[in-house]
Amino acid sequence: MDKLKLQNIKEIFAKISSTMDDNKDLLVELDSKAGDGDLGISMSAGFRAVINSDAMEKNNIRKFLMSAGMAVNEASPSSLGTIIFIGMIGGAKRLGDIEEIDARDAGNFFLGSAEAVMEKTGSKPSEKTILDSIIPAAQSLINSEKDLLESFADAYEAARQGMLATKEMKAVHGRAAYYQEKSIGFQDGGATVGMLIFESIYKYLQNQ
Amino acid sequence: MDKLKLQNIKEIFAKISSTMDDNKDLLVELDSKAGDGDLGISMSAGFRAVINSDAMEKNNIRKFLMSAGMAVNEASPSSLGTIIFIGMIGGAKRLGDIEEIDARDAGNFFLGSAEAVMEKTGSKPSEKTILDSIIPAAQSLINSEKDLLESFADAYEAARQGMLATKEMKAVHGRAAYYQEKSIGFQDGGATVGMLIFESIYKYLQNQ
Amino acid sequence: MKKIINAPEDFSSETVEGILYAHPDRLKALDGDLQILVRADDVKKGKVSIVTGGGSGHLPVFLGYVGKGMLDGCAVGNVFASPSANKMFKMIKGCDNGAGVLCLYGNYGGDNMNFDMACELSDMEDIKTMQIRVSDDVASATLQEKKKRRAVAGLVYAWKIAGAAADMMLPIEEVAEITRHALENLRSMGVALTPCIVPMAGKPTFSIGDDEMEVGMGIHGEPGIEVRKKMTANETVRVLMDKITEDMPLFAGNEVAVMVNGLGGTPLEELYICYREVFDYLARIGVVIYSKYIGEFATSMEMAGMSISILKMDDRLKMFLDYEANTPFFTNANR
Amino acid sequence: MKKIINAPEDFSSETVEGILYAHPDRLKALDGDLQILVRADDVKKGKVSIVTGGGSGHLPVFLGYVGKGMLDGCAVGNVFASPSANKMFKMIKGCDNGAGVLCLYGNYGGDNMNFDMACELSDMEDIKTMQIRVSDDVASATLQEKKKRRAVAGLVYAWKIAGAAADMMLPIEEVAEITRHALENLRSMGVALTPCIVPMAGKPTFSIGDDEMEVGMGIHGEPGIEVRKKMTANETVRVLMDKITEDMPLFAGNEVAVMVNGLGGTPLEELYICYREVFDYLARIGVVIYSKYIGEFATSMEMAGMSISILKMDDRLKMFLDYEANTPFFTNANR
Ligand SMILES: Nc1ncnc2c1ncn2[C@@H]1O[C@H](COP(=O)(O)OP(=O)(O)O)[C@@H](O)[C@H]1O
Ligand SMILES: Nc1ncnc2c1ncn2[C@@H]1O[C@H](COP(=O)(O)OP(=O)(O)O)[C@@H](O)[C@H]1O
Ligand SMILES: [Mg+2]
Ligand SMILES: [Mg+2]
Ligand SMILES: [Mg+2]
Ligand SMILES: [Mg+2]
Repeated sequence: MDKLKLQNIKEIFAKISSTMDDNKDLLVELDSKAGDGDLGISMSAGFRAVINSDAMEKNNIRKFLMSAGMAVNEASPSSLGTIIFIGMIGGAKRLGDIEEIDARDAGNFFLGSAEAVMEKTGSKPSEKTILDSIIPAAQSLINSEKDLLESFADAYEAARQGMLATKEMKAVHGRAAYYQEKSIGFQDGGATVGMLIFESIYKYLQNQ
Repeated sequence: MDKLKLQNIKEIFAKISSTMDDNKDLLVELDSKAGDGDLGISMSAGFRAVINSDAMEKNNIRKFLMSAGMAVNEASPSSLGTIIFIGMIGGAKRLGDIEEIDARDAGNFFLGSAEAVMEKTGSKPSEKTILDSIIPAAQSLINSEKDLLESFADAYEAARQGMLATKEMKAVHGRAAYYQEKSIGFQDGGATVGMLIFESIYKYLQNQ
Repeated sequence: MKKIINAPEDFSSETVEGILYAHPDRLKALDGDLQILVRADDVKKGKVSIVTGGGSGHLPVFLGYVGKGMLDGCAVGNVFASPSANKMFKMIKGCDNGAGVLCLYGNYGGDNMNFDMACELSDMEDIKTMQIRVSDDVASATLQEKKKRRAVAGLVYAWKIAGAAADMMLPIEEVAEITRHALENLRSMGVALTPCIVPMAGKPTFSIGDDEMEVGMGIHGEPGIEVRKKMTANETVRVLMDKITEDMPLFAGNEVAVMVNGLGGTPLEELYICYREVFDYLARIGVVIYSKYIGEFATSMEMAGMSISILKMDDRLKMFLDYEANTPFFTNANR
Repeated sequence: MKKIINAPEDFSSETVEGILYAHPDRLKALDGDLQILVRADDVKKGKVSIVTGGGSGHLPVFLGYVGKGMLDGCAVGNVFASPSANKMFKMIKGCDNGAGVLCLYGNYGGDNMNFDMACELSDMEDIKTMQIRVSDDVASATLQEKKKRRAVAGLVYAWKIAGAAADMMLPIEEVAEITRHALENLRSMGVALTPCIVPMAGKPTFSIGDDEMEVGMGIHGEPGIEVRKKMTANETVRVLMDKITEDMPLFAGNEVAVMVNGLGGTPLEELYICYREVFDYLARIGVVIYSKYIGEFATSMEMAGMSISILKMDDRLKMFLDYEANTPFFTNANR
């Protein structure tokens, strides 16, 4: 497979949903270090809502991504749900009306997402957020010359490295910001969610 | 000494006040078994108020007892303070304008007190209250043929016996009534206060 | 002891001082005595006076209901302790308008005795008094022994009705009659989840397991009917409503006023969750809610728990219930 | 978890149902959606709409202020969680009277982002919106970074002023201008003695020693400035007032509105004990109290603690503050 069709994207969301379920406790734990500990519950609920929403009936990638974003926003009762929603709307706009997605398109989607989040919330890379895993992965996709599976293998690794790098960062946004210097040393929960999204896509592709 | 003058009575109240201070913890403990545990604090405050009140300036036994009763009522934030107040008003009325008190007069004072309490609150002997130590002591005084000191020695003993007898009784009044059968087995705090009043008078007389 | 207070012994007097600082146009201390609160606004000439008294620690009960269409005066005791007969007497005397004074208070030992004495003292000065004791708590004695029952949040309805009747310039006998009529149609019961701490004592009024609730608890921590494993809000409401309606049967078509009262430490959200089930419970038996109060009306400081009061309505009671009441702590202007 | 609730996941929706059962003449769910509450009574034609949104668990904040002279609508999230942008958008659309909609809400990450998105959606449908974020908590950031400050009970003053201005039929620009003017003159700060428990999480939001208080705590349990050994009420008030007046200096002759707000688990007595010291504190520096609110206005469920808000008054603000407000949870009819 070298391009993702609407059906693949829907299946990827199902995979992301089960990954979030599997990692609920880990996310709760990470978010408890310098947050309110709801991240696992929120992500699990948010992505499960997508696969139960009317997004699944859309017959166009852009529309699917937009209503999937709305579903996450509706169902996930915490900030990252809103941030993912903002990102999905921004990414979908960047994609426009497209029938299939290759690695570079996917990279553009994620970069568009990150840019929308940065524009709307004022966050930047290196501020210990989901951006720190998403942006390196998006860039890796955009620059990739490899096939789809290998491109996503690289992106997954880039996301993982970005996530690990958040350990050294000081939180500036959200509740974690209250902890200031004390937030240093802990891996960011949101960046972990970013990594898990790429892990899900890579594992989905492996099984095709 | 075979009669108590106003000055003696004032000194007796000082003695009662110090007895209540000394027995504060005991009274708190007894009242905690089937009540709210404030009896020690309440009695200590109530009788201390008497010796700091303008009752001490009265030059007539009846007036002294009446305003001492008011002082107890004002300063002791619990039921027994009010009951003692009712008793003291009733007892003082019974005494009328009298210059000196002998054992029989004292007995009449206490019986008048008890009757006022029974009339106003509907309580009767054997209902596990202060009446159970006061009434036997009052009767002992009224029937006594001995001198003042010995009469009060007997009254003190009668009060003590009456107090001990409350162990077997079931509470009908105040908070203890909520405990019903469970109140059996514990000595009543109010009856203990009655005994302590007679103990104070007896000890005062011994030192004269 | 997690309280925001100064010296425990100043708790009551500083509370009253704070209230007087805040509402000098509405309340005043008679002759500067912080234990005797009376209205500072204009009271109708020749009106029957409605007064009460009781311990501190129950705000808005007692003194929070002093104001237009409610109470004329209140004697304030220490935490959970009756004020003295002498304070009550001075308060009665200060409130008398010549039309008689109705002492309307909760049925508690100390308050009963002190009001008895205060009324005797008043009598000696030719002040006409009447006494009515509120006994709305169905959990505190059987129906046969109704007179032994203690008071809980139903007090507020008693003052509302009596206060309105007095403000309508009815004579004292009629004020007393309508008040007694209301009390016959009034029942309450509550549950407590946590104790509270009397500042001077410094320790909890009772102890209760983490997964238990005390059903039928009094507002000073008096034991209730039974300690039960924690129930859901709906179960709790049903237990209370069953007991209330067993005591005072309600039939389809009856109209009631409902109060869901928080004891101090229970969030307003939970009171509305309870009201939701009260509403459904009454709907199931065809009873119509004429009026409702949901909030904190009679508390035990920081105690967690709630009580339900039901006043069975008729056309006469409606008139008095709807009448304007306005105190710094209570108004029906937004009901 | 000592709560009177049913299933934890139903906490917010059952609260709203209870509120709708109780006040059907005042509030309604837009299209039956329990997350979108709007006024059910008559709203003046052509009036600017004032709306808000935020998580549950803060009653009377947020939805308790929907009513005459205050808010027109409120989007309701789960406990301590923002409602979605889509709910906000529907709420804005449902409240619009053609004169524009002012979104006036607390400065919290989730709410900010969702209101931004909701206003974009509104813009696409040609609904004019403006946004003002309330940042009254002096403990949450320095004066230089005032925009980063979160909101606490000062929200109520913001709605009071904006709601009055809108009800006086001022155009949206003027409503926004007077609201911003009020916010410039508004400061708050609080302390917490105990955490609260989010029903779904089932465990306390933070932990704190038995003899400690968290100074500067936010209403979701956000850390404050420091954890201190417990202070007396007077010391606590002085710490808060010092910090507030350092941020917004007050001078002899200034007039202020004061709110002493309970966080949910603190008895009203304690709030009056605190008010007593606020009064003395202001008297010492010659500042006059023009108006006061003492009670529970913005809570964190059963959290024990309190906050003080100070609004520096001028003649313009007085007019808006005194204007009639009447919601099922709030009225100034008895102040
Ligand atoms: N402005 C922002 N931009 C990007 N990511 C953010 C921003 N604010 C917070 N986050 C991410 O959100 C995560 C916390 O999400 P969540 O637990 O849903 O928030 P909360 O419970 O505080 O509402 C953080 O770990 C961080 O990665
Ligand atoms: N009606 C009554 N008549 C006589 N004594 C009473 C009566 N009611 C209570 N008592 C006495 O009062 C005592 C309790 O007093 P106290 O602790 O002051 O009461 P409370 O704290 O319940 O107000 C009881 O031990 C009992 O002896
Ligand atoms: Mg979180
Ligand atoms: Mg959260
Ligand atoms: Mg006692
Ligand atoms: Mg007591």
